[in-house]
Amino acid sequence: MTTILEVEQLRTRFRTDSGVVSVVDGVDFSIRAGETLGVVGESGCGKSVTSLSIMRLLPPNGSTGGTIRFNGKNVLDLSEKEMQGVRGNEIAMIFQEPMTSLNPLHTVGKQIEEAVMLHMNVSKAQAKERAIAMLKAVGMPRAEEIYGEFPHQLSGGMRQRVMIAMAMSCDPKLIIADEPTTALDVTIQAQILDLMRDLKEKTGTSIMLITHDLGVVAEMCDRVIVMYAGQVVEETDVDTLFESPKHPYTIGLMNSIPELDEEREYLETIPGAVPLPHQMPVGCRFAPRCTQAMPICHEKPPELLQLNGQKCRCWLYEDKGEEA
Amino acid sequence: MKTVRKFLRNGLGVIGAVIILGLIIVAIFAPQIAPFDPNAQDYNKILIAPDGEHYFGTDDLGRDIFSRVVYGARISIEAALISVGIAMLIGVPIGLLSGYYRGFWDEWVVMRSVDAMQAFPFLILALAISAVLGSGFGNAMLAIGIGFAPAFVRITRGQVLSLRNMEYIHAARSVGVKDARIIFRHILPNALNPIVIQATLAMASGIIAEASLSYLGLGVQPPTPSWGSMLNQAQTLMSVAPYATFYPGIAIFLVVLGFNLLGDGLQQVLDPRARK
Amino acid sequence: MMFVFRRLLLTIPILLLVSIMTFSLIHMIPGDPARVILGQEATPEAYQALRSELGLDQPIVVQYFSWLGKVIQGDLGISITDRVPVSQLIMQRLPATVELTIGTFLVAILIAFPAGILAAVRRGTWIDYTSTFTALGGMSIPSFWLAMMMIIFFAVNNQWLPSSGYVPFLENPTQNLLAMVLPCLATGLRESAVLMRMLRSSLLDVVSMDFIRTAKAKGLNEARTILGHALRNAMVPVVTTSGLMIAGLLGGLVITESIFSIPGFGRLIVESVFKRDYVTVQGAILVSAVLVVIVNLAVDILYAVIDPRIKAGKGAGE
Amino acid sequence: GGGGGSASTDGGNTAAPAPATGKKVINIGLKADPPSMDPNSSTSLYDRQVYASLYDKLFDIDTDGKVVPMLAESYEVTPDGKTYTLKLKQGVKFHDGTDFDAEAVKFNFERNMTGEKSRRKGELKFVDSVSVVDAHTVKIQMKEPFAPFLSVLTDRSGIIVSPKAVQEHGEQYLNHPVGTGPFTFVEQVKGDHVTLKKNENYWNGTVKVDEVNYKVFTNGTAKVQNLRSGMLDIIDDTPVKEIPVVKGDGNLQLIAESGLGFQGIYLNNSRAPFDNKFLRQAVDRAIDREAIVKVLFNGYAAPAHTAFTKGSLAYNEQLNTPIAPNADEIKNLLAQGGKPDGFGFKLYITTSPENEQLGAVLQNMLKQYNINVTLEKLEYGQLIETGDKGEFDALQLGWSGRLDPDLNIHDWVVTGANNNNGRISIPQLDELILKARGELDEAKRKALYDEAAKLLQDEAGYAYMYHQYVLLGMNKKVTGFTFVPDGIVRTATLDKQ
Amino acid sequence: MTTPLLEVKGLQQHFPIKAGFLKRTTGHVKAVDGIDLTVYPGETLGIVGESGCGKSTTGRTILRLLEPTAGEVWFDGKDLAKLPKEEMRQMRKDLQMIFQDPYASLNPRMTIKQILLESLMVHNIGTKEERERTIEEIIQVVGLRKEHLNRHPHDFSGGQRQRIGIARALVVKPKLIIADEPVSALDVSIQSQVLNLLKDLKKEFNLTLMFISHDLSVVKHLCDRIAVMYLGRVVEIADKRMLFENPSHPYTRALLSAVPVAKPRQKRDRILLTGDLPSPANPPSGCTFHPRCPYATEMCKTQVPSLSDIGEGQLVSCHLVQSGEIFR
Ligand SMILES: Nc1ncnc2c1ncn2[C@@H]1O[C@H](COP(=O)(O)OP(=O)(O)OP(=O)(O)O)[C@@H](O)[C@H]1O
Ligand SMILES: Nc1ncnc2c1ncn2[C@@H]1O[C@H](COP(=O)(O)OP(=O)(O)OP(=O)(O)O)[C@@H](O)[C@H]1O
Ligand SMILES: [Mg+2]
Ligand SMILES: [Mg+2]
Repeated sequence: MTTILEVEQLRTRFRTDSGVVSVVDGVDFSIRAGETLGVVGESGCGKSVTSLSIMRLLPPNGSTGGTIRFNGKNVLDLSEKEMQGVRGNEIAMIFQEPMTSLNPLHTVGKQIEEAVMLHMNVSKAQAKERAIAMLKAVGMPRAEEIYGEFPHQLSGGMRQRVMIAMAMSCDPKLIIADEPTTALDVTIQAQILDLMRDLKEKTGTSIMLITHDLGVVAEMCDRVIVMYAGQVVEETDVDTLFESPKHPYTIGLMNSIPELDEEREYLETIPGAVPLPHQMPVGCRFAPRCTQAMPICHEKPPELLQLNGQKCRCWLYEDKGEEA
Repeated sequence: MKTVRKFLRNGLGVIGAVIILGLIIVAIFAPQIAPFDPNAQDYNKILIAPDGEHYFGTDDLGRDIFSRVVYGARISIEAALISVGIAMLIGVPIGLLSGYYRGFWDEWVVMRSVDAMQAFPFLILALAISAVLGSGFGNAMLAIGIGFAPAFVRITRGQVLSLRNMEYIHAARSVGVKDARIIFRHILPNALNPIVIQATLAMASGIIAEASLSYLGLGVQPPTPSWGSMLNQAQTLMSVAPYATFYPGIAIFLVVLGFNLLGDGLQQVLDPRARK
Repeated sequence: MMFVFRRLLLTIPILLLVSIMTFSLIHMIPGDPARVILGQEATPEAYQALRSELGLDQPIVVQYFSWLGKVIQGDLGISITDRVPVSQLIMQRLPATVELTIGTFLVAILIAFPAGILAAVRRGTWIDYTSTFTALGGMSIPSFWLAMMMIIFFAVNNQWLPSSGYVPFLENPTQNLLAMVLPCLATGLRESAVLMRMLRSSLLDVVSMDFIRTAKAKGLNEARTILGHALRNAMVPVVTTSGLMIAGLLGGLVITESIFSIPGFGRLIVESVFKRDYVTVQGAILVSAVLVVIVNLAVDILYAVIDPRIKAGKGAGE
Repeated sequence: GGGGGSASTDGGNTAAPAPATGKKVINIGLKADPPSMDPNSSTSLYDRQVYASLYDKLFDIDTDGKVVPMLAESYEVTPDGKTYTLKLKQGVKFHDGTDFDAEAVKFNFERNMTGEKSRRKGELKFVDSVSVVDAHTVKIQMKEPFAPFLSVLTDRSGIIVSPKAVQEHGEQYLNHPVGTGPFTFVEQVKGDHVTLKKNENYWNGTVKVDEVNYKVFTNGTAKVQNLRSGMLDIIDDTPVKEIPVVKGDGNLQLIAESGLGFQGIYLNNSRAPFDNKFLRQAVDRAIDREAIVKVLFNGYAAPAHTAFTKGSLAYNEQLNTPIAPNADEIKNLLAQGGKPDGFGFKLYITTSPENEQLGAVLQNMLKQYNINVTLEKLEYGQLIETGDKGEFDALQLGWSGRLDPDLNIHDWVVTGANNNNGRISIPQLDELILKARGELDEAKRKALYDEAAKLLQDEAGYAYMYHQYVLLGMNKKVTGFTFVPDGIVRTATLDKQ
Repeated sequence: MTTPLLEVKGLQQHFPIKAGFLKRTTGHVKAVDGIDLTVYPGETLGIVGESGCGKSTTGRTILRLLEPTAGEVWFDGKDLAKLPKEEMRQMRKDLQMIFQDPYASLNPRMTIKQILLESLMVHNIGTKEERERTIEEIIQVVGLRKEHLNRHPHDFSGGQRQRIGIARALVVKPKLIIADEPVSALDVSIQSQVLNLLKDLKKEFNLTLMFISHDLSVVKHLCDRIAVMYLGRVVEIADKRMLFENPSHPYTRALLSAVPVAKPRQKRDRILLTGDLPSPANPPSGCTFHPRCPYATEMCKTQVPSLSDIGEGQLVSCHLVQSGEIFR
């Protein structure tokens, strides 16, 4: 399988009132053609910032370093104009809030059409046709009517379908879905995940699926990266992740979630809270919350180690692995 | 403290604060700063253009314009504080009660009255009120204050409406806190930021309104040096002594700018909507 | 159009309140209209005669209702001092004010839109700071002082533009326009500052919204994102402000009108207040309130045009 | 001077309408709106400016301030001063084509004397009856002799309007005025302008201009600007501060003449502190009239100490010349008045900037003698009412002035008279003035007024301060102008080059 | 069985929909449309359901933070729904609430001390010293320290704030606590801390809890009995074990099957519901679930099912289950 996206040493900083903060700090990962990569981690660990860095859609106070190689070229070297040709065309995005991600003043159809016209060099009529076809493809009933409707006339689930239709409309090679179902109810989430899986199978697009729900990861993903405080702490395929997670954070995370099909008197907890971006610990960023922390953990940041197909950023595995 | 630091980083707001601070200092130390008695008339020195002795020249009664401008700072500060104070005294409680209890009074009495008052052109309303009350500084302030009150009713009420559905208000109610305490301990302090911002901006308008009323002849009583009444008098001198118009106007401009900058700065720091 | 109709119904209590407030305010002003009309030459008999002629000896409530009764039939009454129908007085004065309002508004928009958009798009740059500072400066200039300064510079010292001398447009278009330049600039500059700030902050609000990110993620360039997606969304508060501004200008150009000797509507009200011509004041303020109401109505209709959610009753502006 | 010459060459806004139509138009700037075109109900000075074009009067004032016949051809008075017989001009027609005749005069008198809305009743209260002798002769019967009578007929009470128009328009006559004057009414836009056009059949010579426009300019500077730019040809009143501008402009001329009126302060004789004659005197003596005239008017006003101005029958230069304040005298007066350490009072003034300045100057002058003046501004209407009710210490209000001395003094000082806001009540003074009113012999009359003035000065019942000037600004292109002391511009003879 | 602590009968909460500029009521959002619930002393009753089904409204209406449209709320022998305002206010000592959003439920202008003291003060509990002691104790009970008392809410993380919210509810020693999604705004690692705390407190103070959540696994972890809500009504109530082992209402089953499980490769029969939650302003006729129900019959479209016992205290509101046609 070919690698379509390769992110190396991605570093994203923001200028803020309390100085420059490094929110994504040396993130490496790659996505292969046709695969679904899950990105999990708690709120604020830099998942969305990573995805926006790839799209170069950071707010003006943000800046990005490292390389993001998409189809061989470094996205960070492209001119803004070239980048506009990539967005929506080769890489498309789906966002968390279907309520607010659509322009309330334009019809649904127009918003899909706009992307099509922009990238596909077609007439307006053809664009409309394509938009309707896409609406049908995402399972919208009454696609022709919905085409002329405004977002507020649709329910949350339908809006998210519209977002997906829009993302798929130019046959992108990669879709970045940033928590596409978090705002939806479970029964609707099930519908949307189902749809995404179907579409992916049909078109072979790669998906970068950002989520904090391990259940969603288990259902959807081929491989997973676990992020903590702006860094990748573990990377592995999905089965390994659930069978033998390595990083204490990953382990803690898994054990702290109550499960439907097993009964536990007490949940495991990870003490403390995620450090703030401008107050990162010197050593391992997880060390202050880690029950297995050793002196070195507080002194020196660990590297991302390669442990036969699995990667882990932890001093515990220092002897067992090699540097990634 | 964080707010203060944040504010200090807001350049324009700080400039505004400095201007107003300067104005306050000038107002307090007017007797020390002003080289002449602001009301002393020297008929041998009528309409002298600005020079080393009379920095801003003299007016048609031979009074030193610089000294008058300096003393005028006092009136301006008072105008700003008193008119807005009155407006808040009227508007904030009404807004609080009306927004908290809603219902018929809120909808059909308070809000319709506010609508009606805001259907009047502001200056006309202030003019009519001050015509009723008679001219004079206090009455002008009352007139402007009444004129501004609806804006405070609106903004306070708007705040209350959004706050009364906040979870911590429900929390207070569920704990069994009485209405009065909820209104004054829980809602008011949290509604204060936009009110303070509005107050700052209203002070800017208050100064302009005082000047406008004075310009129309209904301001302070002579010979009190208010910038507005100085302009009123100087307008007869427009072609012979433009400087007499210039300096009081610049003074008004600066102070209003100060309040506007400060208000804007506060908004950036205090208003969660603008904070993003 | 049920919507418009209901909206109109709602204005009835407001208009009633406005009329009551006007009536009581003017009647509370010390100084008897009869006295004012008669001036220094009054004899006591003439004074009494005039009072009863004006109906001033009747109970105040009676006076109000007899006035109101006429107003409902479309008769604003006869001016106490001028002895002409108030409606005629108003019609004579409105054109100048309407023209001034339009001119002011044009000046305001022409400055505010480019400046506001630029400041929002280039947020945090020197362009933004400069325009914000300039706008705050513009808002801080007392417009009557600006008017005086403009007269001194353009008319007294240089005689480039007339400082006054309004003639109706139809009578002499060139002269009319020339005479309008300074007044429109003097008020327009300030209004443009208000509008620009509104537009800027509203655009900034919109630009930080998710759907703008969506638009960019589609590959739209900045210009198309701003003009195609952000601007229209940012219009709601701008339209509100514009509406309030136009409404305010229609009755509130008193000082500009008197400095530039323009026979406008605002001046009519002020003159009538001073003359205690309460019939005219009431009529004029009622008309100005009606104008406010009409402008608000227009604004509401505009909202519905801008924002499809409004028609569905899911108010976006609330 | 002369630098402003560019103004008149600036074709862009110089009387633009004139070349376009080839009409000769004279534009006259007025300080305030003329409220009524009906002399019967008029109370405004600005009305009178327009009436000069629209109407003729039975009598007029000549340049020397003498009463001369106008619509009257000649008149006779019986020696007891109680019957006037007026012969009227023949062949005069109203603008509506009806004839001016004795019936019209009788109609007008009766309308003025008895009309429900008449504001002329006061002036004509001594007229008993008016009868038509023949088509061009009327006889006026007086109740008692009234010396100012003819002088009254030089003003609004002497204006003869078309009876037909009055009957036709009734209440609305004021918006459809019809007179015999050199111009006929076209339109009035309240608050902005009155337009009149040439009366082609004017009885008193050919009218040379086609149109007269009276335009309202409340802002003095703007008015002068428009005079300079040629938009206006004449302005009724040049703000003192703008005089240098007018004088400095080679195209303009300033006509500065003493008017008929006076300005001063009502001291409330009926209540403390000014029920005390010495305190009144102290204030009166402490006012430095010369300084006021110099500072506030740059010399374009005359110091006043009586109600009479130059040109008036009762003018007495010596009496009218104020005495310069003398500190010792004032101190003395204060001591006599029981306030050796000074006192304070409240002075009501109007809201105009000029009046405020006057107030500030007075305040400053009196302060030197420990007399503390608190100023309070009242809007004009309120000021009049406050004066009427007598609820004040002191109040600044003057009079625009009339030619006959009686009209300048009677109402102000006679016990209980209309404008006697100061509540002056000096029996001896009342007697003198009433006597003067019935006295037809000018010399005797003058002597009575001299005595009255002296008495009034001694009592300091009203503190006269200055006589205002008529300050007409005029473009030099305007010709045919003659100044008449009432300050009203007669347009009949005007022309424009 | 013991006597219930709280008994809710036929509770309704209809919000008027005001439309048009005259603000006329054009309809009602039937947020809660006839609910019966019982809570026994010492138990934890869970309420689950999808967003907008009326969970929070139920909680708030029971506490009279919203005036109920109809129904009875029996607590301690009194019908809360009919209690005069002042009596209700005093009653609040026994009924407390924990809110969803830890960021919005604490007054940002008050210190933690002030927040906690206020509860005691309004009910005149204890002397000044006693109150201080009480809050010092309670703050430690929820895992914070005394020093924290003088800080403002913004100095705390979400999890800590939720602890404060819990402390506020506990400090007056209430008989019943209604917790409205107390953990759904928290990160998973924090969520588990709070859940564990609640579990501890339950034991320590023998709390009676009504726990509202949309997260089935959380409810399952904490609760003894569970009520499933759909569109303003309770469709199923059962003992936890019963509910998960034998879910009976078609909606309950769909809901359970839709929850993604952290077990890759595990293939499950998922019941995919079609369509979205209908609007409570215009609920479907009959059984409100019928348009989305794969088993719906004609009867379901017309007849409103009632909640009835299908054995072992499992109450289900479904015609088909009751008649034994499905899942029996
Ligand atoms: N424009 C910005 N300026 C400053 N800091 C920012 C900005 N945008 C994001 N951050 C910070 O970057 C960090 C990572 O944010 P990000 O949105 O990527 O988190 P996330 O993992 O997507 O979390 P969530 O699950 O809540 O979406 C956060 O601490 C956030 O506060
Ligand atoms: N004050 C109110 N006025 C009108 N409608 C309301 C009000 N509060 C809630 N609703 C409506 O009532 C219904 C139920 O709302 P409620 O908040 O109880 O749902 P919920 O089950 O708690 O949902 P969530 O999981 O999103 O918190 C929703 O449709 C909501 O829009
Ligand atoms: Mg995110
Ligand atoms: Mg809820």
